[in-house]
Amino acid sequence: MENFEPVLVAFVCNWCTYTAADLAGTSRLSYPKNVRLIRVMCTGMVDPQYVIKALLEGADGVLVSGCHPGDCHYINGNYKARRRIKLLKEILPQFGFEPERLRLTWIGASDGIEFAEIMQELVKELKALGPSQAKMKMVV
Amino acid sequence: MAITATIEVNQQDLLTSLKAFCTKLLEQDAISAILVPQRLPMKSMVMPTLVTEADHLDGVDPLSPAFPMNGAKVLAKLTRRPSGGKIAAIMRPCEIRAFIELVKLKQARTEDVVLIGMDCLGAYGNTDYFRFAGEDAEAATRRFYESVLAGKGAALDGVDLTTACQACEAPFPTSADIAIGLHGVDTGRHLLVLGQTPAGDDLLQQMGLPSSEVPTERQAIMDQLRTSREKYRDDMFAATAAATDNIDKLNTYLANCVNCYNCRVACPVCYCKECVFVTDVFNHDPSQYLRWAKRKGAVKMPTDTVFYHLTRLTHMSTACVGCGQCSNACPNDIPVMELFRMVAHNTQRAFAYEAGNSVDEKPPLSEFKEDEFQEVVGL
Amino acid sequence: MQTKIGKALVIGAGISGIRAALDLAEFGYGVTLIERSPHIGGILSQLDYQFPTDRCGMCKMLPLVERDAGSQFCLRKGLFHDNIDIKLSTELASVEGEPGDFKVTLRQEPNPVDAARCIGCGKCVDVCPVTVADEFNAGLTTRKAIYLPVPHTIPNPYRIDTAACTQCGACQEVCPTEAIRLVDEGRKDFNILVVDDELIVRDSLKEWLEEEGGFHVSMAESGQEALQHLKTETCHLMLLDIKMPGMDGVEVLEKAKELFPDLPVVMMTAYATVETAVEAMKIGARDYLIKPFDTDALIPKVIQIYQTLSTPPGPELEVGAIVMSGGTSYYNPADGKDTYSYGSLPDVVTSLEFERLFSGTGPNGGQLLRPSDGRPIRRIAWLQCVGSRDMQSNADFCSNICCMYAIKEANVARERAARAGTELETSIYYMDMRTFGKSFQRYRDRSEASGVAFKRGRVHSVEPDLQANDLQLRWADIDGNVAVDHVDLVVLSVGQRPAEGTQALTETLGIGLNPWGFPQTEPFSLTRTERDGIVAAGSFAGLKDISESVTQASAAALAASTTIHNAGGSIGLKDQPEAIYADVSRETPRILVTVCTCSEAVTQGVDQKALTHHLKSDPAVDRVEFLDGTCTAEGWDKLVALVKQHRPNRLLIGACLPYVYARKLKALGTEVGLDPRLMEVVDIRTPVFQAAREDAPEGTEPSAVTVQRLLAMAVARLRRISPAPVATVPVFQQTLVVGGGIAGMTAALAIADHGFTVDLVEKDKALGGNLQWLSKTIDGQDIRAFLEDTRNRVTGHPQINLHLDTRVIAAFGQAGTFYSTLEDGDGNAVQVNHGATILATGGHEAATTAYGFGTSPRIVTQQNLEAQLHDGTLDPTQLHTVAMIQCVDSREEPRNYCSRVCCSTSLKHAQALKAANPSLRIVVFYRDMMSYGFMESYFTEARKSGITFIPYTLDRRPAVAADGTDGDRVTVSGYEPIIGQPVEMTADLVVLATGIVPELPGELADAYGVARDEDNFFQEAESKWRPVDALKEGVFACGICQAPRNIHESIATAEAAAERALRILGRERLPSGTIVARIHESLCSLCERCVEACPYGARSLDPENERIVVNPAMCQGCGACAATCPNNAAYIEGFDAEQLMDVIDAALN
Amino acid sequence: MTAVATQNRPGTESAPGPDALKAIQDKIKSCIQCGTCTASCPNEFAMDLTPRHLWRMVLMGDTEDIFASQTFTLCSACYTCSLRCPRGLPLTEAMHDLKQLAAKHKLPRYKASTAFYGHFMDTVRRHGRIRETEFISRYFMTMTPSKPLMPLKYTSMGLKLLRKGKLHIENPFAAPGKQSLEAIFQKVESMEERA
Repeated sequence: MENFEPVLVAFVCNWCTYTAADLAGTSRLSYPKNVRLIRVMCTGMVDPQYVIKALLEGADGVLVSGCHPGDCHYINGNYKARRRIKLLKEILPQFGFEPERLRLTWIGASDGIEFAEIMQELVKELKALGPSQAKMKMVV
Repeated sequence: MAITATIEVNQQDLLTSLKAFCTKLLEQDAISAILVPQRLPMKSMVMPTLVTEADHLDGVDPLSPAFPMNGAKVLAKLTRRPSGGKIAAIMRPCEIRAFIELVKLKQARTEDVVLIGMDCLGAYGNTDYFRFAGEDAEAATRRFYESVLAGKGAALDGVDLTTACQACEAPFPTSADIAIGLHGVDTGRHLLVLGQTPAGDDLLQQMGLPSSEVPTERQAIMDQLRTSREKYRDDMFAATAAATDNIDKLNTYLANCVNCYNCRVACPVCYCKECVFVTDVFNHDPSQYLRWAKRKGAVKMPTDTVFYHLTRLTHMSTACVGCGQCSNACPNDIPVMELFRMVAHNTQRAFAYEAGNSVDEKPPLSEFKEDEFQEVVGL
Repeated sequence: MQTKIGKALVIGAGISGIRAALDLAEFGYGVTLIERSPHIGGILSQLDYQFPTDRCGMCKMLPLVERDAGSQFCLRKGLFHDNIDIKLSTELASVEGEPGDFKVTLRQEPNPVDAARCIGCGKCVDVCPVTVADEFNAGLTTRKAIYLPVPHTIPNPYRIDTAACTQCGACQEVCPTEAIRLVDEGRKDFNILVVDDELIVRDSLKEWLEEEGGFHVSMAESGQEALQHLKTETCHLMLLDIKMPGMDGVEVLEKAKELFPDLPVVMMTAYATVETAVEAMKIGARDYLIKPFDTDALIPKVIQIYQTLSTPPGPELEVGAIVMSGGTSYYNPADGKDTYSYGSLPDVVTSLEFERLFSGTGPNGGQLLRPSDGRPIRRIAWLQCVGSRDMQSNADFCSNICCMYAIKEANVARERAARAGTELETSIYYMDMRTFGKSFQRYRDRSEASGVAFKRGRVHSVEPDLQANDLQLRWADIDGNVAVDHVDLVVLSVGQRPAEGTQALTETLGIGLNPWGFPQTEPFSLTRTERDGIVAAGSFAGLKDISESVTQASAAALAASTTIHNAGGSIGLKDQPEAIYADVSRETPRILVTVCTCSEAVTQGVDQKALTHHLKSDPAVDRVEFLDGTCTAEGWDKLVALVKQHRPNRLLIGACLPYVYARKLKALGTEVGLDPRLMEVVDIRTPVFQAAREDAPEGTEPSAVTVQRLLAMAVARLRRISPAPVATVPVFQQTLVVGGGIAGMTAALAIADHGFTVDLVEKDKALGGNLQWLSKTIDGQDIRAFLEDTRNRVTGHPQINLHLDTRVIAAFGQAGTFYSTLEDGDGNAVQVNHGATILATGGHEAATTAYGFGTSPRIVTQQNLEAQLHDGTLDPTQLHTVAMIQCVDSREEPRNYCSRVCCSTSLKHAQALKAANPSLRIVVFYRDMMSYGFMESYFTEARKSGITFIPYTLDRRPAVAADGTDGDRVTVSGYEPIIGQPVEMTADLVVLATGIVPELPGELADAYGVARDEDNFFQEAESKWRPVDALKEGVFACGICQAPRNIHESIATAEAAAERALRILGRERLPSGTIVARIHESLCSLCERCVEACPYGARSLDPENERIVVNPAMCQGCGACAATCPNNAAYIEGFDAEQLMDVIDAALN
Repeated sequence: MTAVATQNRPGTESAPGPDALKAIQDKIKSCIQCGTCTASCPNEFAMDLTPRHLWRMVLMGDTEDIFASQTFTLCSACYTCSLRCPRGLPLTEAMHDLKQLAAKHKLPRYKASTAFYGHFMDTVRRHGRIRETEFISRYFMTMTPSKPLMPLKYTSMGLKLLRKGKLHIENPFAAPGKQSLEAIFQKVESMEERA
């Protein structure tokens, strides 16, 4: 556990959070290596199956992050995403996935610092949770 | 004003009365056909039949404890597009609920159908039913409803209702156009008929059945039944939760699964032409399997089993009506209904949604609001 | 992809410049967009949040059709468009020629950092010794002389602030790519002549200029000597003292100018003779310096002059029209009497500084901390009208934007505080809260309900309370109670001023200014100037908020476009051959991976062999090559050669700044016949910055691992791509305009003037709408003559089919292809096919039953009064008292919006009545006087003419009672809060301002698939960024069916709507983007959930063929449909499930 | 400086009519009642009407209430309101105008104030500078018939000021600046008469 390095898969929207991540990167803010960014056009395109896939395949946590309410480039994709995350947060914990392993955040394009802070916080939390139950299991 | 009427019953011969009711339905100008379960000449099975002529109603048997399929899918096929006529469909409450879900999913239409539901007495599993019915399906039905209506329960000849039915807290056709009531009704003499929508009232008006009142004790009896079912259901949920509350246990629970996808074929609300799990998305490159095996040292084949069930739950749990056909269809006797219903119960509660309640309620994932579910956002 | 020969120049790349440039570019013209600062975005690069969403959303301005011609990422980050050439740090030097055929010369400020070489490593910043205030953070933080102007733009090379740079050379030494070339050889040959009678001045100037500036300096102690020097030696710049014995500076200047008319001269003056210096500038001096000199100011000024002079002008362009969109500047409170101690009290900030204070890229990373001591802020006060509505700062105008931005700032600050879990008190001190725009009033009400305190009173000064360590404000409320409030921070809501350089630019262009220094526009136009082909966009013409700036930028684009079109600019360019790509769909993937090695961060610890081996373990990877400097010309050539040699069917480039490759990939695709959709650039540098740092925290993942994974993920994505041919939809190149009022007529004319057919439908028998009952504008323009002229142009236009007494009875369709059925009064129906739809259905004065309306002929509406004044049935000289009541049934539920025109109409009427009868008593009952913008001066005039204005609140409204025969005696009573007493008067006339209600029938809106807002106005796609568009592309609205507006503003929206429609009409087919929704029909169950999920109305059910269809031009590729579809029958090309699953896999490997 | 108030000047003893306000109204017509004057006034606490209230009455021509108020007499001419007024109105001047009107009409309500200003200026005129002792003695002399105890009220303050050297006993006949100032006073008087 001491040296446990969790893996966080982050689905980030092209317009806001990806921009924030890029800003964090170019501003040389330090955010943990544990984050695997997957750029999508909009959080509204994140199909629940992607989240399940990531968790079953060994991600210790999944983050879906997009534009704040009212800011979505595609008008309301983030609201749709919020319902899907709500659904997943109902289903997954029933099977032992701690609710903290799935997160939804809004991170705006200029919030590079916030992006870095949230990543640090998430990784800290995941470290505290320990490895995900699915990590070493023979399930696909 | 809702119509309350009766169907005369002679000496608790419900089947004859129901046949007469069906005949009368067919006499109505507005009705072109009825969809009603009938005993089949072959075997002892009971299946939905589409009837246009009254002389083909001999096997009418909506009270049979046989429930080989959820009729909602059949009715959806009949109503998907205008058919040129109106169908009166006599179905179980869970079938009606599934049908309403399919309407919302544009797989069916309500315009050409009058939904007639009956207080559901429950059903046996397919194999149990065959054991119970033997060669005489009609007698089996009579034995079954007489016992149940007499308050002696459905456990007969060593078989009992399916778990789904025992856990069903909604055996009343609340979302039908016309409800046929058994509970709290003196079924030796008559059945209760209730118009529950304008369409239902219209039809009843035309049929001119003798009017009546809802027996005062009906509500209490229904409540009592619901309470005991809920208790059973909650115990079932507790047991299922204990059996699946981590991925190891879930793996064990689903260990028999061979990815046959029968559960989704039997499911009335799984409406996809083809499940995503049989499409190219899951037609992995051979190198993929090797990579998976490498990552964890071994990989169970066939793959994507837990993935399939979890993903399917995200697709259908908000629409699940608890009919139990999934378990009926599972070749390896995995208690999938217990699992799916448990999840469905929780997701539907989370969205304050009740599957099959009303066509006017949008499915949870087809709408959204600006200011909701703040609790899932942020750290 | 420029499709037409016409070209335009847009000056200023703020939002209005961007809007205008994009509109022109999308129509097919070539646009040069120049910007004096080193970044695009203007003021909005510093503002993160806009109401009403309290977020950004600027990206919604990007093209929706043919979106791949433009960039597809955060607009605050940058902008690319195939038809737009953006030139930063560039100004207009000169212009010649005629409308349609201008020859312009630009001047580009040199940057010693070579953008092509700079890799943004930032080493230069570490060594730069010069620290100056950072303008990006409004001076709240500091930066170095070498710096990134904006932290988040793309491309983002470092710049050197040449004015601040001491030329020490440290950056040049440390730069790993030799991108910096500081030494400016030219300076030592630049001869400066210093003319001053005082030796010490001459000597010290010589020393500074030579040592710090690197110039060559000569000296003269008198005018004669100076002139002599000029005759004998070459001199590039003369610094000339004004007060000298003998010949004074002005005389020397005159003589020198006779000899050398082009010689730049800078006057040196003591404070006492500043006026003389200003005079000297009129006779040719370039600038002046005030003694005693501040070297920090002097050297940069001279360097700037040197740079301007030494930079060869260029490039030269030929353009058909010029759009001025230079934005505005903001009032500097320190410039005036500064009673708020701005500049001396650090916790008194301007609104712009406050925006930076709570910005994520601001000084505190978004935390609300006091500038003085970093303590958390708990109480904030906004003071309105700082530098607005203030004669003392020469501002007899309202700046329009401050009320709303103050409320927004309060809201955002509250949200920030809530997130940090702290309490925040927010108070706005105001005189009138001018919530006159669409949705503003409800926004204000919501904010008030959520805890923003609105305090009606003007704070006279800010004083520090040393005891409490905070600031105190003394103010008097409307009832006369004086209070002292204590706050941690005071935000001054500063007003607008003309943009820096407005005078010089307008002089160059030959455009006049209004009394406040903003460009003067033509009557009834907010964009056209006295010179055809030179137009003003956005706030450059004064006092606009974002929504208006964007609208008027489109309107300006239209005016420019008309000029270009009239000069033949719409002639099509010779068709460029369409790129032909090989069909690789049946081939197994053969990916060429190139890895850029120019960054140490990437190469550090990377074993090229191991990386190659790992990547090639995926059978899809054919080759892995390592390239130095992929972004440089040499590097790119090598890459092209590799592609040609190995002929991969997919290309993966590992480099940095993926954004900048879009154009190169397109060109490469055309050259080698490989679809650019089969190429991908992945940023392998930004993610490893940290690993490359010497102070990288322990446990940081080694670069090699990161790079390998990033490439593998990209391979996974690329492997499965199989692009289908780009879909297009056909366009009926004509349009339908519904409504023949001024907006409809304007839009119809605008489009018809571009040669496209317009069907103009009007339900009445005559054109004109509300203009038919209006006579004159508040500024005296003759509305009737204007209407007559417009009508004549419409009826005489060969491209306009006029349908009077006609309605649209049915319609359906989408961008490019609409089908409408029109029916006239006789029941004859015709079908019109059109590519775009413009709704200009107007509105009318609201009916009322309030204030006794209908009980007395003496109680009238504004429209009644206008008519009576016009037809002479009302004789003002027979009146003694007139009462006007504003906001009748308005600005409260259910009609909780401001109708925008009523206050100025009352001012207009009051003025007219008073002019006819100076002894007339006029009392105006108002809530907040909405005399926004330059209208404020009419409010001032009305006050001066003796009209009484009495404010009322909703809980204490005036009352009107009519009695006597036929209600002939009308009594108006109210409450005057200042004197604290009821007032009562017998009024000869009571005028009710009832406001505007829209006329946009729900069936019409439904037919075209557009929504109406809660007040039944047209619901625009986005109030700020797409103000005249429906969410569904292809439908636009203008005039008062969109929102209440005056004539000028309605015309501007009509021009904007026309310009937006032209983008569609200008092409035969509309192409889709590359990331676009598609359908596996064999899997589709027709549940239509995707249709519901699509925010753009791009999906629909084709009932005949029983299938779902996607209009690819309307689809924006958001993927909401795909995520909704349970079995991936709906999917997004470029982001389909197979790809994403593989990417997830690769991410976890 | 618009005028010099002198109690010895001719005047009427009736309240000014609405027309008398015309000149003042013209000065402050464009007032928007923002209240900056009120908030910025250091003497506002002592006023019965706030400055904004007063200006509103001036604009409404409400002479009765204006000249029932002490507000303008309490203006100490600090000019803060004039400096702060967003309309740039000459409010201090307008206050002065009201004082003038009150003096000109010899309104009994303003006797103390008029006397105070009058004696102040007379002292200045006589000596070329203010002489506190003489000025205040004359003021008391004017006031004692109606308020006999008034000087007593100020005795302790007077003693304190004397002790601190703020008040001096001076030769009432020495008048070093008389000649030069007298010319100014005369000039102003003639100008005012013309006006």
